[in-house]
Amino acid sequence: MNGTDPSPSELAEFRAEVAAWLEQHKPADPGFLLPQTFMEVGSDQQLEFLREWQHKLWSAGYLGVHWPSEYGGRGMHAAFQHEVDRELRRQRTPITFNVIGLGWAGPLILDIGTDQQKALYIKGILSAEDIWCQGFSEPDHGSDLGNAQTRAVRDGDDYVINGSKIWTTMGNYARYMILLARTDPSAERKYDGLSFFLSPMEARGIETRPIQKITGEYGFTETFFTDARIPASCLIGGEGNGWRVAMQTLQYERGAAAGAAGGLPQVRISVSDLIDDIRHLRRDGQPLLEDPVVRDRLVELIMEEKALGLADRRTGLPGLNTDYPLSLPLSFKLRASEYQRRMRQYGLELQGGLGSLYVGDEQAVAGGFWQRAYFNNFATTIGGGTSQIQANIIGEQVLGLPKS
Amino acid sequence: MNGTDPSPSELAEFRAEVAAWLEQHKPADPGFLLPQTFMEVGSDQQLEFLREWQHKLWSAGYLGVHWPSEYGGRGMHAAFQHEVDRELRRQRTPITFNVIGLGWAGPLILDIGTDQQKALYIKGILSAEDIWCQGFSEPDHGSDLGNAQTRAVRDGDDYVINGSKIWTTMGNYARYMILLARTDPSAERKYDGLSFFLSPMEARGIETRPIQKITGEYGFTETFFTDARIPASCLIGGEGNGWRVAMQTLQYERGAAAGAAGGLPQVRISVSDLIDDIRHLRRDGQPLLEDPVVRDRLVELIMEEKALGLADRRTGLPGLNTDYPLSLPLSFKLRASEYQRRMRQYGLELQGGLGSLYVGDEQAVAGGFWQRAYFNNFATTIGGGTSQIQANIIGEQVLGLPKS
Amino acid sequence: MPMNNMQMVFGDEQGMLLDSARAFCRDRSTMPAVRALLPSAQGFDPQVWQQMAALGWLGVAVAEDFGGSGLGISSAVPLVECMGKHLLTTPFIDTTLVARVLQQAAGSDLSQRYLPDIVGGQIASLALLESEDWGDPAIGVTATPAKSGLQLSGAKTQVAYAEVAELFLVSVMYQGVARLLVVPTAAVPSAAVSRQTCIDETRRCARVDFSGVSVGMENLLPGDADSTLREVMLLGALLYAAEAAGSAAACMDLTAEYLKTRHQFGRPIGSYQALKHPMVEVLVAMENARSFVYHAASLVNEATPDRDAESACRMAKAQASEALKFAGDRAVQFHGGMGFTYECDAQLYIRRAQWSQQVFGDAYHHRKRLASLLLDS
Amino acid sequence: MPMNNMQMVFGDEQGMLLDSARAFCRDRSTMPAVRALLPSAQGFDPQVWQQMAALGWLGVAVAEDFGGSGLGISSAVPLVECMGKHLLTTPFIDTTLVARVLQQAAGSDLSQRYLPDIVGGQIASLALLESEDWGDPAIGVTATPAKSGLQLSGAKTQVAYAEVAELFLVSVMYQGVARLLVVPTAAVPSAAVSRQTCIDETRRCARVDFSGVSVGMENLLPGDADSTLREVMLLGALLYAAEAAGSAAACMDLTAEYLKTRHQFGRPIGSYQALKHPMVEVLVAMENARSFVYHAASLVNEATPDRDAESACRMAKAQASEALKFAGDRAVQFHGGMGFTYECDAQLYIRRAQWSQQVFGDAYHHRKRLASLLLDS
Repeated sequence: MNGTDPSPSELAEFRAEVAAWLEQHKPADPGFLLPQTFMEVGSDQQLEFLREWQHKLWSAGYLGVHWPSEYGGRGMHAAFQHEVDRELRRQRTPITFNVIGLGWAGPLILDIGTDQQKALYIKGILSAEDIWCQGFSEPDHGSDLGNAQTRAVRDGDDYVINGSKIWTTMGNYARYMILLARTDPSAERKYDGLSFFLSPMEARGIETRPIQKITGEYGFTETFFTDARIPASCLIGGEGNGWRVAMQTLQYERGAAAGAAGGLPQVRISVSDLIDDIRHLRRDGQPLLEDPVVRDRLVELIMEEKALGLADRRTGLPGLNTDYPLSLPLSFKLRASEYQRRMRQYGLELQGGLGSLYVGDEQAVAGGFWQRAYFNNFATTIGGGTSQIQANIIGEQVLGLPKS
Repeated sequence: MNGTDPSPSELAEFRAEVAAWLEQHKPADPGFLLPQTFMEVGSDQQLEFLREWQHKLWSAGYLGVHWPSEYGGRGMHAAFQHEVDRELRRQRTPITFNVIGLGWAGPLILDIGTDQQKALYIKGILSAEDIWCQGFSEPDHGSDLGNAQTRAVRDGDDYVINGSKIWTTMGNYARYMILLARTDPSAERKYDGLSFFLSPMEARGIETRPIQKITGEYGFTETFFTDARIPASCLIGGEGNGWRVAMQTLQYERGAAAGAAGGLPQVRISVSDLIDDIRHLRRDGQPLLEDPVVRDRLVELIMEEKALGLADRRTGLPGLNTDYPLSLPLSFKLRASEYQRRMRQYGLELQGGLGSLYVGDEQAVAGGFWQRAYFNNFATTIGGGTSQIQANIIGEQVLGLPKS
Repeated sequence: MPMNNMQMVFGDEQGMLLDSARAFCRDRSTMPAVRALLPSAQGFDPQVWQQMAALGWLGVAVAEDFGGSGLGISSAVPLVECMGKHLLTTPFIDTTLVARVLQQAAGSDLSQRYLPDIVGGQIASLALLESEDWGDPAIGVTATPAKSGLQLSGAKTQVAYAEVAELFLVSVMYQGVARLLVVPTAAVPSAAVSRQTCIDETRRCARVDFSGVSVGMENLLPGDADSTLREVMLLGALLYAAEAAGSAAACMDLTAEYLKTRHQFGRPIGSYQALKHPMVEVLVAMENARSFVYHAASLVNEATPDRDAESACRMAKAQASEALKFAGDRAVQFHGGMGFTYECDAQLYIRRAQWSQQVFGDAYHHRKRLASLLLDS
Repeated sequence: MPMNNMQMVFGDEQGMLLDSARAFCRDRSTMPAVRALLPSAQGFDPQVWQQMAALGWLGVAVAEDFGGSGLGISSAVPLVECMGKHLLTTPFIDTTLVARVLQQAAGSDLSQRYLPDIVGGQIASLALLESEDWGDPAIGVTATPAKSGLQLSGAKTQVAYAEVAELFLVSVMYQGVARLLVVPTAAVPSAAVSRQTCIDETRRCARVDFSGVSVGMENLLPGDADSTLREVMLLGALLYAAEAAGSAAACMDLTAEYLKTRHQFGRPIGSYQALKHPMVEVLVAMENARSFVYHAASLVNEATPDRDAESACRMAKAQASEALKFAGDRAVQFHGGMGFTYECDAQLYIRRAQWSQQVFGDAYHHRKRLASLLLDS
C-alpha cells in the first residue's frame, strides 16, 4: 500500500504528469451549477456528470493511487495521491463525489475488512460504479451519535433492521450505506450496544425520502428501515464494536495520508473568489472595492482565511505545536466552517440590490452562487457536530475546561 | 410622603428654582479626577469633597425632597425629587455619593423600620454625616447571594457575627452597613436561613481591609467579622426574612419614584464625551474623525447608546411593551454595562499612541479618564450578577428558555 | 449631535390599528397560508388585499379629501410591523409609499386622478432602482419631450409586484433635472416586464424596461424630485425596517419555541448557554430595532423629515436589517438539521433577511449617512 | 493577491533558542519577580539583562563581524514570544531593532562603533514617534548643519527605556529628507528626558526633547531613511506581535486555570458555555496570531521585506493586537470580583493589551495598509 518514501524529484515528475493530463482532460463547464461538496448533489444531471468524471480520473490512474492494485489501486506511496489531490485543487476540477466510499468506507474496509469484502466493494468505490452513503445521524438524536436507536436484531444469517436515519447524502443514488445500528439495547454503556454494517440499499424494507434543503434543492434523504433484512456478512468490526469502528472511520477524513483514496472531496471557496465576483459592483456611485469600510472587512476575512491555511502548515512543524498539541487539528472544523459562514454571508451583503435575487435569476451575481453557498454552508456548521458542540470539545480537550 | 400629583407648571417652576440654585452653587472643578460612581471613591480628598457637596445639596432642600420632614426630608411629592435628579444630570454635577444610604438603606428603613430606627438613621443618610455600606457579597459566593455563609448567632440582646464580606464600597469610611447574614444554617430552603441587619461598623471585631482595584486605586474593602457583637435591635424585617428584605432593597435602585432619596448616583459617560475628547487626534496625518472606518464604528456606538435611551422611554408606553413585557427592564443592566465596556474600550483604541499612557501622565487624553473608565466599568459587568448571569435571567424569564 | 431627541409616542389610534392588525394577520396569514403562496405567480391573496383596502389601510397616508383617513404614514408602521411578524406580504409598503408621494408632492389633479383608486385597492409601485447600487446618485432613465407628451428610455430593476401594479412612480431625468413621473401600467407593454427571482419567496418583483413608453406631460410631478426622493427613501427604509423588526420577532419566537422542546444529551437544548445567550442577543437587537422604528414613527408625520427624523429612519433601517439578518442566521443554526430543510420555517426568515437588508439601502448605507449627520455637526 | 505564500519554517536553531528561552524566562521571570519590578524605577532587572547579553541574545540580528551570531531577526521571534509569555520585559525589542538597522543600513564605521557594545549589553532605543499618530507620514524633529556637526530641534515621545538607554536612533528631517541619526545619550541633557506613565506597568518610556542637542555628522546614517523606516516599522510590528502572542497565551492559561478551580452554583465555572466558548475564541485568536508571527518570521530575514513579508508582518501585528486585547478583557471579566483587583494577574494582561495594540501601529493601522497590498493589485 505504500513502499519507501518517494524522492522529491519523483513526486515532481509525477505531479507534472498529472498536471498535463488534467489540463487536457478535465471537463469543460457543463453550463449548470456544479456542487461544491458531495452533499449538494441534487439532480440526475449533476450525478451523471460527476460519476463520469470520477470514472475518468480513476481510469487514468489518479484515484486511490496508494490503494492495493488487486482492488483497483496502483499500490504506490500515498504521497503520490497527495500530489494528485493538490493538482486537482489547483486546477479547480469538479469534485470526486463518491466521498463516503473514497474517504470513509473504502479505507475502513481496507483496514479491517475481510478479503471478500475488499474484493466486493473497493473497486466499485474507486470507479464510481457504487455510490456509498452514510447512516449515522437519526432524526431525534442529531448530534448524539452514541445514542443511535436504529435496531439491528440477529436472525439466523441475517440482521433485521428497524428505525430511520437522516441526512443520508445521495441516499436515493447510493448502492451501499455504512450503517451504525444498535444490536444490544441493554448494554451497560450505550456505546457498547452499537454495531457497524456495510448495508446494501436495495434490500427490501429500505426506503428513502428526499429532503428538500433550505436552498430549495435536494441532496439528502431520510432513510427508513422497516424489517429490512441484510446478510450478517455485512457486519464489520464485530458485533458491539460499532462505536469504535465509527470513530476509526472518522479518522480517514484527514485525507490520503490517513488512508483515504484521495481526490477532491469539495471545492474550496475562497474570499478571493468573492472579491473577483463583486469587483465590478458599485456603492454610492463608486467602485465597491474602493469603499474603506468594505476594504477593512475584506482584509479581516482574508486574514482569517490565510490563518486557516497557515495553521495547516504549522500542524506539520512539531516545534510550533508543543503548547497545545491538539489545538489546531481539533479546532479546524469550527474555524473553517464558521469562517465560511461569515464570509459567504458577507458575500451577499456586498452585492447590494443584487443580493436580493436568487439562483435562477439571470442578473444574480455569479448565478446566485453566493446565495446558495451561504445557505449550503449550514451543513458544515450543523453537520458532524454543531459548532456549539465543537466549541465544547475544544474547550474541554485543549484547554482542559470541565465538561458542560 | 407624597400627596397629590403636582401640576406640570408647579414642577417646571421648581425645576427652574433648582436649576438657578445649581448654576450658582455647584462646585467648581477641584483639580483632581472625581469618581464617576460611588464605587470609585478612593481617597480622603475625594470623600471630603463629596461629603461637603451632598450636605450642601441637602441643606438647600434638594435631597430626599419626598422623604418625611420629621426625618430631614420635605414631605413633598416624588416628582419634585425627580426634577432635581434630572437637573443634576443635566448640569453634570458631582455625584451624591452616599448611595447605599440614599438608595438602599434609607428607603428600606422608611418602609419597614421602627420609628426609633427612622429617627436614628434617616437624617444622617441625607446629610452625609453617616456613610453607609453594603454587606451582601462574600469572597466565595460572588454571584450567589442566597448562599451567604456569614453567621449571626443570637446571644441575649446581641447577635454575634462571624464571617467576611467583600466588595464593601467605602467600607473604610462607612458608619453603618446593611448586612445579610445567616441566622439559621439548618433552614430547609437556604433563603429562609438569612436575616438582614443595620449593623454599626465601629463594633469591636469588625475590621476592614482596603482592596486595590485594577485601576491601581482603592474604593472597596473586604470586611471581616470576628465574634463581632451588634445589638439585636439592628435586625430589620424579622429573623429569617433576610432574603425577602434584600430583594425589596434592590427594588429601590430604580430611583426616587421607587422610594429612594434621589440625587445623582453616578455620572453617565456618553459616546459624545468620547467624541469630544478624541476630536483633536489624528490618524495617518488626517483628523481621526474623518476616517471612514472610525466613523462607522462610532455610529454603531451612538446607535447603541441611543437605543438605551429610547428603551427607557418605551418602558413608559404600555402599548409598545405587550409582547415581551419584561424584556426592557430585565435587560437594562446587561445592555448598558456591556455597551459601556465596548465603548470605553474603543475609547482607548482611538487614542493611538496616547492610549498607551495612564492616569497621572500629563499627556494622557483627558487625564487618563478613558483608561480608568474602561477598567472601572468591569465593576458593572461583574458586580450585581455578571453579564453571563444576566443573560441567563433574560433568556429564562423573557424568552421562557429552560434553566441552564 | 442629534442624539438628544428621544421622542416616542404611541397614540390610541396606533394602538387600535395594531390590535386590529394583529387579529387580521393572525387570521389571514397562517403559516400554511404563507407556504401556499410561495409557489404562486402573484405571491399574495387578492382577497386579503381587498380586505385590507376595505379596512382603510391603504388610505392611512392619504388625506380625507382623497378618500383616506389622514392618519399619516406613522400609522402604517404598526400595520407593517404586524404584517412582518406574520409574513403577510403584499404590495402594501410600495403602494403606501406611492400614495404618500402623490399626497405630498403631486398637484391636486394627479392626486385626484390616482389617490382614490389607490385607497380603494389599486396597486402602485415605486420604480427607483437601476442597478445593485441603492446609493447611486445618478438616474439613468430619461424622459424626453415628444409629440404625444414624454418618451421614456431606460429600465428599472426590482420593481415590487410590477406584474400586477396598475401604476408606477418612476424617477427620471427630464431636461437634466431629477423628476418623478406617474406611469400607468397600461402604457407599458407586458413584454417590458420581466419577473425576477427573489431570494425571499414571499415577494415578487420585476425588471421593467420603460424604453419607448409614452406618457402625458401632466403625469410629471411638479418640481425637482430631489427632496421627494430623499423623503421616499427614508420612509421606505422606515417601513421596511418596521416589517423586518416584526419578522425578527417572529423568527426569534420560532427559534425559542424549538429550543424549549428539542432535547439533546438529555436536556432541552435551550438550557445550553451557547444557544440561550445568542438568543438574548437576538432579543436585544430586535428590541433596539423596535425602539428606533417607533421613535422614527414619532417624528415622520411632518411634510419633510427633518434632521432628527432622518437620523431616526436611518437608525431604524440599519438596526432592523442587522437584527433580522442575525435572527435568521441563528434560527437556521439552532434548528440543527431541521433548520437546514426547506420544510423548516427558519428558511423563510433567513431568506427574508437577505431581501430586507438590501431594500432601501443596507445597514452600512444608512450608517454612512448617519456618520455625516452625527459627526460633522 | 499575496495570499498564496504559506511559507512556514521553524529550524533547529530556532527550536533550541526557544527551549533555552523557556527555561530562562520561567526561571528569571516568575510572577513574584514581575510584580516586584512594577514599582521600580527601571522596570527590569539589570542582572537579567546582562545574562541575556551573555546568552548572546542581543546579537541574534548582528553579523559575526560585529560580535553577533548572525542568526537573523527571525531568531529573535521565539525569544520575544517566550518573554511575552512570562512577562519578562526589558529593552530587548528596541535594542534588537536598533541593532538590526545599524547592521543593515549604517556604514561599517558606525556599525563598528556601536554594534559590539550593543551585543555586549548596551541599551539602545528607537525615537520615532512624535504624537499619538503612528501613521503620521511627517517627521517633526529636524537636524540642521551647525559648526560642530548637527543641531537638533523637536521632541520624540514614548521612547522605550529612554532613561537607561545609551543610544537613541532618531528619525529626523535633514535638508528636507528623512534620515536616521544615532544620538548617544551622553549628548542629551537628563532634563530633556521626562518619564511617561505607561498603562502597562512592566514597561518604561519617556518623552525626549532633542532640541539643542548636537551630534557629529558622522552619526547620520547614509541615504534616505524611507525604506529603512518602513522596514523597522514592520520588524517592530512583528516583534511586538510575537510578544503579544506570548502574553495572550499566558493570559489564556491564567484564565483557564481559574475556570477549572472556581465554583459557582455548585459547578466549576469553566463548565458553563458562556465562559468556555469565549475561551475557545481566545484560543483561536491566539493561535492565528502565532501562525502569522511564525509565517512572518519565515519571510523577514532578507535585507528588505518584500510584499509577502510586509503582508505577513502586518497580519501578525493586527491579529496579535486583537487577540491580546480580547484575552485581557475576558480574563478580567471571567475572574469575576477577583479580576477587578490589582492583586489578580489579569490586570497585567489587560494593561499590556492596551500598550501592545498601539505600539508600532494598531490593528486597523495595519489592516488599512493590508487593504492596499491585497485589494489594489
